[in-house]
Amino acid sequence: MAESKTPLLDELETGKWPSFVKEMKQAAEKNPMARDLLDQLELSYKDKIGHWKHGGIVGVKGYGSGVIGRYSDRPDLFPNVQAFHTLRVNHPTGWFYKTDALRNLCDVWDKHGSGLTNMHGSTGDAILLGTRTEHLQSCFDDLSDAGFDLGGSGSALRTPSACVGPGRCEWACIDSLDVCYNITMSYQDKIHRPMFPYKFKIKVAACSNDCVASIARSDLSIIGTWKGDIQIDQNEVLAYAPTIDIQKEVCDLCPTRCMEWNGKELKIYNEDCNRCMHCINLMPKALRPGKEKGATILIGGKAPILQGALLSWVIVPFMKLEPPYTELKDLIERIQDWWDENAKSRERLGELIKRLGMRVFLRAVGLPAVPQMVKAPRTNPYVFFWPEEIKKEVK
Amino acid sequence: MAESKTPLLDELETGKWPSFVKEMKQAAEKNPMARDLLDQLELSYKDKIGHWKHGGIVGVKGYGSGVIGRYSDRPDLFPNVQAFHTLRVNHPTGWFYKTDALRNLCDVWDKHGSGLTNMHGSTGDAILLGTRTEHLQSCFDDLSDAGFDLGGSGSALRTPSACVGPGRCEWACIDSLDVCYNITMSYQDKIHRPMFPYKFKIKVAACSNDCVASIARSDLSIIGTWKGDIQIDQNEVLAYAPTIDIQKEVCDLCPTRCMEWNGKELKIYNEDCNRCMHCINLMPKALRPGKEKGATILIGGKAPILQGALLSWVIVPFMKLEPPYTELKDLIERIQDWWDENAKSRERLGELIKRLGMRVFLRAVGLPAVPQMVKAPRTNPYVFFWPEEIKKEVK
Amino acid sequence: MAKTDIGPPDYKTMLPPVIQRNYGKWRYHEILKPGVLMHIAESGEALYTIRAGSPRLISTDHIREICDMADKYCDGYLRFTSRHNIEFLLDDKDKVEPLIAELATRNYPVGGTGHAISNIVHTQGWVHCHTPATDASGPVKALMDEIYDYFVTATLPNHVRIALACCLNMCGAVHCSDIAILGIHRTVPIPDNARVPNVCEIPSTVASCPTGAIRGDMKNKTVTVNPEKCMYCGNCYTVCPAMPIADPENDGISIWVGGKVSNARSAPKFSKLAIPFLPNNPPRWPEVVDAVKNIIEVYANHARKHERVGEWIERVGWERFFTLTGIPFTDKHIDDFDMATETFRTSTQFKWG
Amino acid sequence: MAKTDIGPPDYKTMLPPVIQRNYGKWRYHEILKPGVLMHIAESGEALYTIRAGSPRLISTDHIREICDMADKYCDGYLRFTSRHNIEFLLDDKDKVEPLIAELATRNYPVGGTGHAISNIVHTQGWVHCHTPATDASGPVKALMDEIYDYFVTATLPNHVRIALACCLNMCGAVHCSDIAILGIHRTVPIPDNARVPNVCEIPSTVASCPTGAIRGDMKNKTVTVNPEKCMYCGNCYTVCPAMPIADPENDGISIWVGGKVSNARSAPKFSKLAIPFLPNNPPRWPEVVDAVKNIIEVYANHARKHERVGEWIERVGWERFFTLTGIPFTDKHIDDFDMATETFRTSTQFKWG
Ligand code: SRM
Ligand code: SRM
Ligand code: SRM
Ligand code: SRM
Ligand code: SF4
Ligand code: SF4
Ligand code: SF4
Ligand code: SF4
Ligand code: SF4
Ligand code: SF4
Ligand code: SF4
Ligand code: SF4
Repeated sequence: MAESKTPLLDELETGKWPSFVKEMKQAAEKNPMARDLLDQLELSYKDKIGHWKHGGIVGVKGYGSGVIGRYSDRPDLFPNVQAFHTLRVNHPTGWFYKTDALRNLCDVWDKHGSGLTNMHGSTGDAILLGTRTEHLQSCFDDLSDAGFDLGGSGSALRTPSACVGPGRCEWACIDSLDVCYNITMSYQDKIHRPMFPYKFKIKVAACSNDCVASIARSDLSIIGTWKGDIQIDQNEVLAYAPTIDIQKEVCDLCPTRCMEWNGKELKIYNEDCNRCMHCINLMPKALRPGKEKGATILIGGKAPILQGALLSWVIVPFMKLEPPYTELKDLIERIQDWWDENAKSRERLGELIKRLGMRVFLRAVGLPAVPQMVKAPRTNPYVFFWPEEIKKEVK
Repeated sequence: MAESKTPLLDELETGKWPSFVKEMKQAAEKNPMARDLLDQLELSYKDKIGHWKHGGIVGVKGYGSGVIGRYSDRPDLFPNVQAFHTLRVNHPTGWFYKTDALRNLCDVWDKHGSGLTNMHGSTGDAILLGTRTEHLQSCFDDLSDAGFDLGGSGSALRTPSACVGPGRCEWACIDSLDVCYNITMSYQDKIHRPMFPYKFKIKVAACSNDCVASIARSDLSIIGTWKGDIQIDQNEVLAYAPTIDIQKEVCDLCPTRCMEWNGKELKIYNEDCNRCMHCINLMPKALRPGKEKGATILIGGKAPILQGALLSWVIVPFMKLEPPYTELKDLIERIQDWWDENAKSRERLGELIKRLGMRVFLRAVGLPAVPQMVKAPRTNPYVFFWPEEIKKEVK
Repeated sequence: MAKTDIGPPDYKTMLPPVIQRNYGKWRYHEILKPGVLMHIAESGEALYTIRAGSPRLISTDHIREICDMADKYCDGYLRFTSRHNIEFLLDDKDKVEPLIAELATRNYPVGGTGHAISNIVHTQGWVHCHTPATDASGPVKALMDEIYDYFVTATLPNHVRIALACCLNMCGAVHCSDIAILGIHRTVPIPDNARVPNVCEIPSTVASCPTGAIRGDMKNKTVTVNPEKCMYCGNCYTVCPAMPIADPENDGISIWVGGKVSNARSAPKFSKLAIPFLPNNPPRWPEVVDAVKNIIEVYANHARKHERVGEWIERVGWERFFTLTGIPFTDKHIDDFDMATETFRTSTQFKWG
Repeated sequence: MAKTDIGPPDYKTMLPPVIQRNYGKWRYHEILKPGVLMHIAESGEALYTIRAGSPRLISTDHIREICDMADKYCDGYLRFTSRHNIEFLLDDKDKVEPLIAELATRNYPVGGTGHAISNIVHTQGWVHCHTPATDASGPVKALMDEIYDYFVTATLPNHVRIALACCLNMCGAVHCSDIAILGIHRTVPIPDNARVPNVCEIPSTVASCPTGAIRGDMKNKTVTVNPEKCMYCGNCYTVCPAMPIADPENDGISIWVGGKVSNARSAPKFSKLAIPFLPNNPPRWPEVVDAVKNIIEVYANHARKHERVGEWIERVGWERFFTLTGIPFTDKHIDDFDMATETFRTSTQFKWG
């Protein structure tokens, strides 16, 4: 047997966890792009450095986004990945697939690209990993015929994503899938034709467990919640008692300590509950969210570049969410308009608000200040007053 | 009876709380400066505005600090307060007085000033409230003869102050009075001759109850603490049980929840205790600080101007404090030297560290980084490495 | 010429003999009743402290009156506290009640210990400073008159520390008080272009502004203020006297709550904005007095034993605080200075009110 | 020409019939065993989910293999999770075990549910990106091989979410993970003065630097970097390709801990720095794998049931975390970016270690 060209990567074929190297080798068997990708990666493992150049601008007709350009810095050694662009394909909301749809996707990709994918990218797209410039348009055409479209990239609305929500989860307070799909369909233009100051991400979680990490990873987070009392089935509470130490595991870990358990009955002081989900998580048969359901809207979340990471901030404590989601979409548009008008290039929404002040933002988009927006009021005395609050100057 | 010249202030002579207006009137009876002060204050009450001009630079021979210059903006109406400067007199540490000393102070002040004082100013000085420029030197001379000296003002070390500590308090972990007095005497020059970038305040509290608010109000806070186990007298614990609900009032309020009470014995998991003082405060007969005593040193506290208020930060978790306090004073001097060399004009120590980074400060003053310095490690990935930590650049 | 740098009198010479004998050897204390502390030393000796309220701004005659009483009951020893109360120090138990009786005849309030409201730390105000946005002694007197009972009793959940500062310099160090009363300006300083060139240094004036609202106008040797960026802190006026900021109609008082200094139970914390603005209404500042009283009453009725104001609010939530006190929440409560984002709610955990 | 803006396929057409029938009407769920969820609808119908691990970087043939199984056992329905696992969706209980058996023969790990370690969210690394300081798929594979048992069981105090991002852009959004693995550069980018004038816009390059380390050099139409101010974030390189920052000897990995996203019990929190630097040591990054395993083991041994990593650390204190893990604390752990002072300890409340 010939000596392996990829001795370092070969070591990652062993071990119990599924191996991406096996995947690459599988693809490499029939695809020269995949073969060169594997070999270039081996070189990176040897050199401890990436071998890609800064991406150039490539794309498909009519779109400004959806493709990430990429070129090898060693085309001499790896000519098949000289150009190796990825396509971001918008996933069906909730990442649900029928196998026929998936197979179609695979066929298109074997025809046009490396045969390698990421299922999925961390924004949520199905990532088709690498093809030549000249394949981009035809690949897109075939994707479109197969019923797929590209996701966002660049200074655009990025592919929104949602937790599985009502598709499978008993805790869904909103229809995360429908909201996400509705937004996705309503804003196709914003996804495909970058016209914002920078990227804009939306994620929808149907309860505050936030299984789609929306609070950390989106400029606009929509998270399901409820008003009113947690619904209790006392018999089911009792049924959990043999397996769960209700006092210790439930009551003592309730962040607001608003629960009392006497061995027979569970009492919740609902006015103190902050709807953290913990008790419900532990006893799904016994406890259910309150009956009046809606969403908390938060904005500003993002990764650390430029000014440090931000978690999203509450701007609407409670909004009913029912199709056609007019109130939500009006708000999104007011927010994006204001951001668009005021942001510098490459300034995310959260950074803009940080720069101009929540006060200015709230007034601009017409939202009232409420205490739910803050952990605590300001500590510094650097308070601005609006001109109309001041008596005509007399000094 | 003639109509009062001070109808507004007169209203503050009534009511149960002792009246400063009565005090002013009492002084006004024999002192024209006090009389004009009263009348000018009445005008302020009428106009809702102060009537003092920005202070000028006045002082006594050889000193740059200790006097706050002040001039009326209506010398036409109130000629006796045309110039009305206050002297800041360094209080005996702990604000202890023998009456003879106090009487001497009063005599000097009746001779030279308005006869009005603040006992004390919020930095801790005995404030002699207002005299004419020409009285300053003679007043100082008489004060000096009476055994008093001026406190700090301007860009100087300010009058250090201390809680009553071992003078009366069973919880004193350090000799706050002696430390404070020692510092005061050692640094007379720094107090009287402003040569810093800005003010520098030191306050000493002998335990973490911090009865002198050092953590909020001083650039350098010295706060007593201990190592080792809280000393428990179980009989005295039992004796408190009828009057204090030990479970609820003590154990449940312990911030680290490191206490257990079974109705008979109190158990403290001392390795988890953060020495907050709460349990000791509630049961002084039963609980006492551990035996190994010392101080935590914190720096940077200040009011909001310029960049927002700061509470002091831990820089030395534990330092033994025994006369002549060499380790402490060496540290203070290293800190002040570094500040002096690096600060802009009017930049407090905390602001300088904020600007240059704790990392740079620690290295400059030779302190090791320890986890006690932070609530939590950094969340942003903007980490600097020192040149010696980097392999010779190879790119 | 007088001696310089002699420093303050040695405190050791000011300590009553009972303290000298038991210095650093105290065993425990009890609060015998409001304003009366008993400290027992390891030796068994007792020190009695009678704490009396003071307006802080006092005349020499008043000090002499205090001295008279200290001579009569305390062998001439007394002290002041870090909150400006007077403490009479006795070792003779039999003199405690007579002293209290004499203090009563002279209208000295005795109290301020334990779960009480002690003296209000405060500042100069219109009495002696050049930057105040309100008076200090006046609002303090008006308020203490109304909450006097909380000084002479100890009925609150924990002690309540109130402080007042007449401008943002915060000489009263109000920033960590249970309840803080802070004088604020609300209009932009107006540079006096005639005087600026003579009395001010342009670069330091520009640098004095926390929000970068001041620009140098080198041609005219003066400065200009951007009214959009100015939040009326007055720091430019401290640095440059030719930029007056006081404005009788718009100056006033803001109220802050929930700060603390001690490390007991919870860590020290800053006070947070409760009421952005109340008017200056001398001589008794009724709006301010009412607002503070309301906060105290709501705290007294809702906090648990030993909870400081800030600890209570953090347990029930700021949403609840605004509901319970009836104080309106406004956009001014939301921080917009440099670390504002740290105060924004980054969680779906909140209460409805 | 192909249709544009058709959007993704309608998810409703992808839902298995049992979901269509019970959409939004689920009553409760149980984890039958690691990797196997049973959701019961109000109608009484059951949905079974078998969760299988995936390397995420997969070939079309692999996808077809998954489809084959989904066709065989699930009527052709499956989904992927937000952490890139594969979920087979069944309504026929009898097919659950056969599917699991087939997955086993094909070496698909089944697990990742409940108090387990699920898949590692990660990024492109050397496979496809231009700014990585490390690889993504390699360290993930190396680590998952070693902590495999935590995927296929559920024995931890709570679930542990691990994420990896190969540069500070943090596409893996690692900033709120129980354990975050983050590629970092450690040397200053070197502007290629020949290329900068052609490929970079000077003002946006200058603006790209979070710490203001970059100055425009207008004369030479290039930029200079102040090495004292640069903390190697690489953002300038993102904006200006002529400022390469990668450095094989000094690039590597930092480890962050204690973040979370859910609002359960405690609010979402950022991960905090645990280990500032570990070397890139392909193909198996042993230092990184060991460091992460150590943290997991210490957590597993010390945390209480239901405590996430960050909740455990906050209860015992960061002092204790460093003691227990044996990780050295350095000046790099102390924040020195713009809101650093918020992280400094402003209290005497701390533990000795
Ligand atoms: C493919 C993907 C990583 C992956 O392997 O999954 C990715 C890859 C890149 N991201 Fe990302 N980001 C991806 C999700 C994210 C996320 C996670 C998320 O969306 O939930 C984040 C953090 C959340 C956020 O947006 O704040 C993220 C934060 C960034 C940033 C920093 C943005 C910021 O404001 O902090 C950059 C830098 C930039 O935009 O120039 C960036 C830039 C990039 C670029 C385009 C590199 C660049 O500088 O131009 C990468 C292209 C890699 C390549 O060659 O394919 N990527 N990026 C993810 C998108 C796949 C998808 O569409 O599903
Ligand atoms: C399938 C998935 C949603 C999706 O649309 O894809 C999902 C599904 C469920 N999550 Fe989740 N979560 C999923 C990602 C998340 C995430 C996001 C992430 O990991 O990036 C989070 C936030 C993580 C964080 O806080 O850092 C998340 C935090 C939770 C929690 C809160 C746990 C906690 O104590 O903090 C629960 C409640 C619980 O487990 O008791 C939960 C509970 C659940 C339940 C039990 C909900 C239900 O009744 O169906 C589901 C099965 C959980 C399980 O795996 O044991 N899910 N869940 C995601 C599976 C990812 C995976 O492959 O492992
Ligand atoms: C007299 C006193 C208030 C009082 O009535 O008790 C006082 C009065 C003044 N302070 Fe103060 N400060 C006084 C304690 C404080 C404190 C409290 C403390 O020391 O514990 C603080 C807050 C703590 C701190 O230093 O951060 C304080 C923070 C300021 C500041 C803001 C400094 C800062 O860096 O934030 C200024 C402004 C300045 O320095 O220009 C200031 C400035 C002033 C000036 C000198 C006005 C000025 O701008 O020049 C005031 C003179 C008033 C007058 O006419 O007499 N004063 N000042 C206190 C000193 C008496 C004494 O020596 O005992
Ligand atoms: C006399 C004085 C020290 C001095 O050197 O002057 C003092 C004396 C005592 N303090 Fe204090 N504290 C004094 C100012 C303070 C301050 C500073 C301040 O108010 O500006 C604080 C921090 C306030 C804060 O946290 O905002 C302070 C926080 C405490 C605490 C912590 C209370 C808490 O639960 O937060 C205790 C413990 C207690 O009361 O149980 C305490 C306890 C004590 C004890 C019981 C100590 C002892 O055993 O002697 C003393 C009698 C307390 C009482 O009044 O009930 N002392 N004490 C100060 C009296 C001021 C006054 O006239 O009212
Ligand atoms: S976020 Fe809530 S509703 Fe959505 S899948 Fe997770 S637990 Fe279910
Ligand atoms: S949801 Fe959270 S806060 Fe509400 S009762 Fe349950 S555990 Fe407590
Ligand atoms: S700080 Fe501590 S030692 Fe000093 S007086 Fe207060 S309680 Fe006593
Ligand atoms: S000092 Fe504080 S932390 Fe320590 S045991 Fe007592 S109450 Fe608990
Ligand atoms: S707070 Fe302001 S106005 Fe009041 S004394 Fe201090 S500097 Fe003067
Ligand atoms: S008042 Fe304050 S904010 Fe306004 S210009 Fe002056 S320094 Fe700047
Ligand atoms: S984290 Fe950085 S290196 Fe990794 S894919 Fe994202 S941009 Fe590229
Ligand atoms: S790497 Fe980051 S810190 Fe360094 S110069 Fe570039 S942008 Fe600035």
